[in-house]
Amino acid sequence: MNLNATFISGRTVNQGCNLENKTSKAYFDAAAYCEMNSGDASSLGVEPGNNVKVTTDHGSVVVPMAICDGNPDGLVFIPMGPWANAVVDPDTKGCGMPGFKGIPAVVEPTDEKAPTMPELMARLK
Amino acid sequence: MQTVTLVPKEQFKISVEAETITPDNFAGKSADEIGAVVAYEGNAPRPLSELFEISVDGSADAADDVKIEINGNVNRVKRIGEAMTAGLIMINGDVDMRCGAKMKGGTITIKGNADSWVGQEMTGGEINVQGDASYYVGAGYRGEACGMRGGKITVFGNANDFVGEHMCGGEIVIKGNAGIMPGVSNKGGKIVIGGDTDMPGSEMTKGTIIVKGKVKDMMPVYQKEGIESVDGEEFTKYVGDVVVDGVGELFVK
Amino acid sequence: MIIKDVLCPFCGCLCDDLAVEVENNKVVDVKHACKIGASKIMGHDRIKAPMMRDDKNGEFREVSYDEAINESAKILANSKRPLLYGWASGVCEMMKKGVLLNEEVGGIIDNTASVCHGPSALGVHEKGLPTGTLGQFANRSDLVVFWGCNPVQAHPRHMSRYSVFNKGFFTAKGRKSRKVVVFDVRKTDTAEMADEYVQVNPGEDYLVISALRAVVADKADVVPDSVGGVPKEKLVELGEAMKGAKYGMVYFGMGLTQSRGKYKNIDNAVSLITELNAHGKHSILPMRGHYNVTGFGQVCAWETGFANAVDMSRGIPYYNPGETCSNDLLMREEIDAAMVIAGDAGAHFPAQSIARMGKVPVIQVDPFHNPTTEMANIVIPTKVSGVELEGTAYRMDAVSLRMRKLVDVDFPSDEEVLDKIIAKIREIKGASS
Amino acid sequence: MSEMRIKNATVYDPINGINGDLMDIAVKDGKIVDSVGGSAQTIDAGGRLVYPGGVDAHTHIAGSKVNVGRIMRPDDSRLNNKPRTKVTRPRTGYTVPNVYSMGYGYAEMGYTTAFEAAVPILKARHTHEELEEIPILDKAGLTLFGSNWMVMDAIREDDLDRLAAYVAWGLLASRGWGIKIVNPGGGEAWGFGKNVSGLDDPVPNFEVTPRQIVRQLAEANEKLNLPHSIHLHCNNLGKPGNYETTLATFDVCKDIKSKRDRQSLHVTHVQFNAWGGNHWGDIESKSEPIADYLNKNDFLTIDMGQLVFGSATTMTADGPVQYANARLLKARWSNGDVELEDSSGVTPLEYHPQSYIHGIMWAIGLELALLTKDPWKVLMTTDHPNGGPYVNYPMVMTMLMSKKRREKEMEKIAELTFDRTSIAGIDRELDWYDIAIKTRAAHAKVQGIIELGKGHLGVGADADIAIYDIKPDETDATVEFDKVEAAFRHAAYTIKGGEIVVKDGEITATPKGRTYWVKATAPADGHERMMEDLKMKFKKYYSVNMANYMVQDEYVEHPYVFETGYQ
Repeated sequence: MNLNATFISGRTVNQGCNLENKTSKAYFDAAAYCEMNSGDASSLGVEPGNNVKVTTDHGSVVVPMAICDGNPDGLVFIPMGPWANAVVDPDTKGCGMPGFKGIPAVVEPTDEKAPTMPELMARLK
Repeated sequence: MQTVTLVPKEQFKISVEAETITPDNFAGKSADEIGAVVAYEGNAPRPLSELFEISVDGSADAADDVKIEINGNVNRVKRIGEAMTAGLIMINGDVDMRCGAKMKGGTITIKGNADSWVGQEMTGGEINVQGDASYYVGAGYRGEACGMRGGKITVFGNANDFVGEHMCGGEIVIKGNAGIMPGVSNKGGKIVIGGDTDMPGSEMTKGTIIVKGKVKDMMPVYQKEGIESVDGEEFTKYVGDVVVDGVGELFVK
Repeated sequence: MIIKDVLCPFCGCLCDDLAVEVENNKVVDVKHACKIGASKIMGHDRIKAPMMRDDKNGEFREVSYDEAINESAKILANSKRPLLYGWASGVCEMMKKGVLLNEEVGGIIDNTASVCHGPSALGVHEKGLPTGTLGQFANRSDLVVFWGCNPVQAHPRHMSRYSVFNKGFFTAKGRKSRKVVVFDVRKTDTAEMADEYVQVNPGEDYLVISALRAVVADKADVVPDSVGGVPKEKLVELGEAMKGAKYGMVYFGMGLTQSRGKYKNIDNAVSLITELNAHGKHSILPMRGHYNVTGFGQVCAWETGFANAVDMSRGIPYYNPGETCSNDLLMREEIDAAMVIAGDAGAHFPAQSIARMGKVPVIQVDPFHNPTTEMANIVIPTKVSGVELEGTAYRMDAVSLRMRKLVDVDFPSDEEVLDKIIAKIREIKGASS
Repeated sequence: MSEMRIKNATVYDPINGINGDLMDIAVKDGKIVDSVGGSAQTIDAGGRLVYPGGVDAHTHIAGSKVNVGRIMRPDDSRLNNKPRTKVTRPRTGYTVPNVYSMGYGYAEMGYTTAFEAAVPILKARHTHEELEEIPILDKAGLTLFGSNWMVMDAIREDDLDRLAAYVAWGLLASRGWGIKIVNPGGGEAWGFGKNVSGLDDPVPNFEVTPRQIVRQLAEANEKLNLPHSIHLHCNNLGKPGNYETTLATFDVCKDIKSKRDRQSLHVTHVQFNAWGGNHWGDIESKSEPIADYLNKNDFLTIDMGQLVFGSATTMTADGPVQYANARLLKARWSNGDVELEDSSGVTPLEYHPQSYIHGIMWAIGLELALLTKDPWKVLMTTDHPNGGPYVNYPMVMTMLMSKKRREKEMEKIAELTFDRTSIAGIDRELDWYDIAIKTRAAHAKVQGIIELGKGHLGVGADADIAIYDIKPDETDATVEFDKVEAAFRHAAYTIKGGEIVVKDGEITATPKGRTYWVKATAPADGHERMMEDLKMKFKKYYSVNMANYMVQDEYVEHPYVFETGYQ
């Protein structure tokens, strides 16, 4: 089954620690995951570390799932970075700022692999 | 009557700034003279003759006798009709940002869509957008107290967010839906939205907003006044924004 | 050797109390810093030499600085609409050169604020910004609100140095001197440490702020039973608590600038603070990200009159976010060249924007390999400011401080690279005119 | 060796008593000399008006407040724009110009020196970054001390030597020129949203009064033998009835003696502090008692703070007055509290001639200048950009010179203004010599920079020279004010340090100017006690470490260090 969610992105300590280390595994671990609460995770039937596919009107991305029980039902979070960027809204709403938060999204379990940073970027060339 | 026809020679990619395309500026000029008028493609000055096929039919002594017809897409040509005082511009296609900014008189008709800031800070005249308009229809420049002060803008399709931001006078009609916060911080004028919108009238001190479709998020700062009829249709009338001691009138179905 | 009073070149806290141990020109230990700051100063693998490639999918080849600089100058000099993006991870001295370069090439200069606190500046245009320096808040604030920001993750020492746990002149009991309230769409780590957590529906902050303004103005009667997911009685309680504060402080982040309404959220929050000043003292401060993103706004404002997103194509500075910010331009596909310097567009722009950057020549000036490198044609490595280079940075509260140099390296500074590019561009343009 | 001769100059150089003499001026290596050789570059002034380069003793041209104004006001930065040229950088802004326009604008009017009038020490680095970027002008900053915790603690503990030592240290830390006091004590009170109501209202939590702050800082100023006196923005600025506070404040310093040939108190932008009445409804001019006081006493000077109708951006360390303004006018409001030191606020506003309040303010500035007999006692300023932008100085100059010009302005001003002011009945018209005093000579004297070669054209002085396209002996300024204003707006030549920087009103060169600052020695034991206090305050209350606080040499690339101190 799928989860209809609201997507947001944002900073984390680990994403910050690896801002100058973005080719590393550590950066992948810090920025390539999708957080949701336990209830949403079990309704999706996924365990931490299982991959999920997050899809919005603007794109989709596969990342591992992680639990954050601070999230209300239906709120999913990916740290700021190339993985989040695959699904954010590029429209600047007349004020220069793309939509990094509050985007309607669908999350589903997947067997697809999460792309590495260079793989993600290669799609854009 | 002088009719000036411009046909873009290509689909511009880098935006062209052409505040020089106005009836005031073209009145009495020959095709060659108009061709020598300069616009900017990015940082590069370009005579209009390099950008457009230009033909002129008839002649005029003043702007009010000039019609400019643009045949083709100018969705990368900004500031067309800026500060025009009279005459007619007919755009048979889409147009880029700030079309009709600071317009004082005359008419601009856009057959296609208008990008953001159509009619920015206009004080008079009329703009008709037959397609959709993007953000900030009839709004102001950053930090200015007033957006539109007079004249009329009609959008036959939909408009994006911030319609009539800081509006101080004039009228905006959106036949379709409008994005969030139409009439935000307005101090006068009238906005009519045929379709749906969200959060209308925040910080409205004076002015009128009529929403004929649905409002999903009402601002929590309006005093409900009861049912009132406007042009034969019944609306719930609200007054506010109370936070700014506003006496703006908001009519919602 | 231990170098004291070192400034941290990571976030807008610009902590200036670090002690860094340097042995044989290598940083071996960083004391007092947070995990992120320590990680930054300890350093990471870096780009060793300038690189170029003709095809973005091709391999890079190492080139000399002169070759990379000359090629960059050629691209920029021949561009009709170049974008110069980044700037926040550099010192003010290089930013001044950036503004000059933008004049030379008639391009657009935009810094990372356009995907961060750019909307805050738009809010300031509407209403101003009642604020102060961090020490003022540390010494006085008895009510601290974090709205749409999460300092535990993004500004790890903020709460201990400036806002929550520290003791000040009028806040001698530290944490106990203050009530801490968090407004957010999810219960963050910061919310866990707060006295009160107020959950707001995503995208409905603006409505909640308006409702609070109504409460503060004694006009709660018009407020409906629930606004933005917050019950009216809670809003009344919070509004009254704010009115009762001696020194109320609101720190806000991307939760306001990036969600629905964007700058209007800031506009509205500033009004709330302004109105609260009729009751007690209240201030508001954006939680700026990069250690010197604030500095770019300052430099760009005094140089051009505008804090960011300045289009110089007509020889006169023009500013209009929505029209002149990086993502506006990229989504319209109207730039024909880009320089990304001291910022990482590749990692922090929407994929569609980056795809459009992929279609034009991209020059990267940065010490580190990152997603922008993947999209670049020319890569010019430089010194790490604040570690290998001294210079000026502005803390999130616009207090400027001088960054220290900790170690010596052979890389050129951003400023030196910019100087050379400008000289070369003048040569090219001089020859053609 | 660069040499220049300006011949046939009609020179007004009040410091050297030259009153319209037709003479030549010789310049060598940036200084005025007796004579130069035949090969010197020669400018024929043709009998035109020649003044020393203008000096502005009180303006807000650099630092955080100005930048707050710029960032808040893109609507202002879109005004007055000029593209870059081969010589100049692009220019933007009217009330808050960018740094380039700031320097070019002054130079175009024949000004060569300006004093930034409010520098919080913690933000002084920023001020100097901007000052360095302002082309052409020599400049200096006045350092804020009036609500500073170190100052108030030393005063409460009655330790004048420690206070003097802190002032010396603060000037060094900020690379400042003198002591600025804004709404003494009010900045601290504003830390909790309060204000002080007058000279004897104690500052909350610090138990010192504004009177004590003014008095003790004035004493410390003389103890350190500083080149400038204390520079004071009085309490209750912007409030009807405030003239009483102003007069009482004058008295506080009446018996302070200076070893230098200057005032012992400078009170700034007095227009904003010479208001009678009890509220906005009955506000009236009280310029007469103020001018009367100035006419009877020689220990103090003031500046006008003249109002100019149109757009202004008010900016001051007087935080509470700015909040009051913003609320009254429903205007944008930026506040800027500075920990342990002061407050500040920035609010844009528009002065309307049809508002009698603004009309009265307009009248008061001119009345102060015209009712005070000695032209040396009242400097011409607009408190840029509080009363209006400095680019309007030429207009203010003509208002001082021509009753007809004033009458022309009065035609557009609200009637009620003239029931509450005396401006309509004032006949006095200043002459070319008076204007030279009011726009350069007196500014240099008040700031103590005559000995640095500023504000005059004596041998050894800086070759800062303004040549205006007007012949004093053929021009009746009382009638031909439009011509005079045009001439003052665009100097025929502005020469800065011997270099032509403006020709025919256009910028021709953009050399970097100097920054003056004062290095003062303090009483040694006072210094010791001060350092102990300071270290404690940095440890406990400042958000920056002491080691990172002081302005480093890198930020003052063109310094001129004036050494003085306790003897």
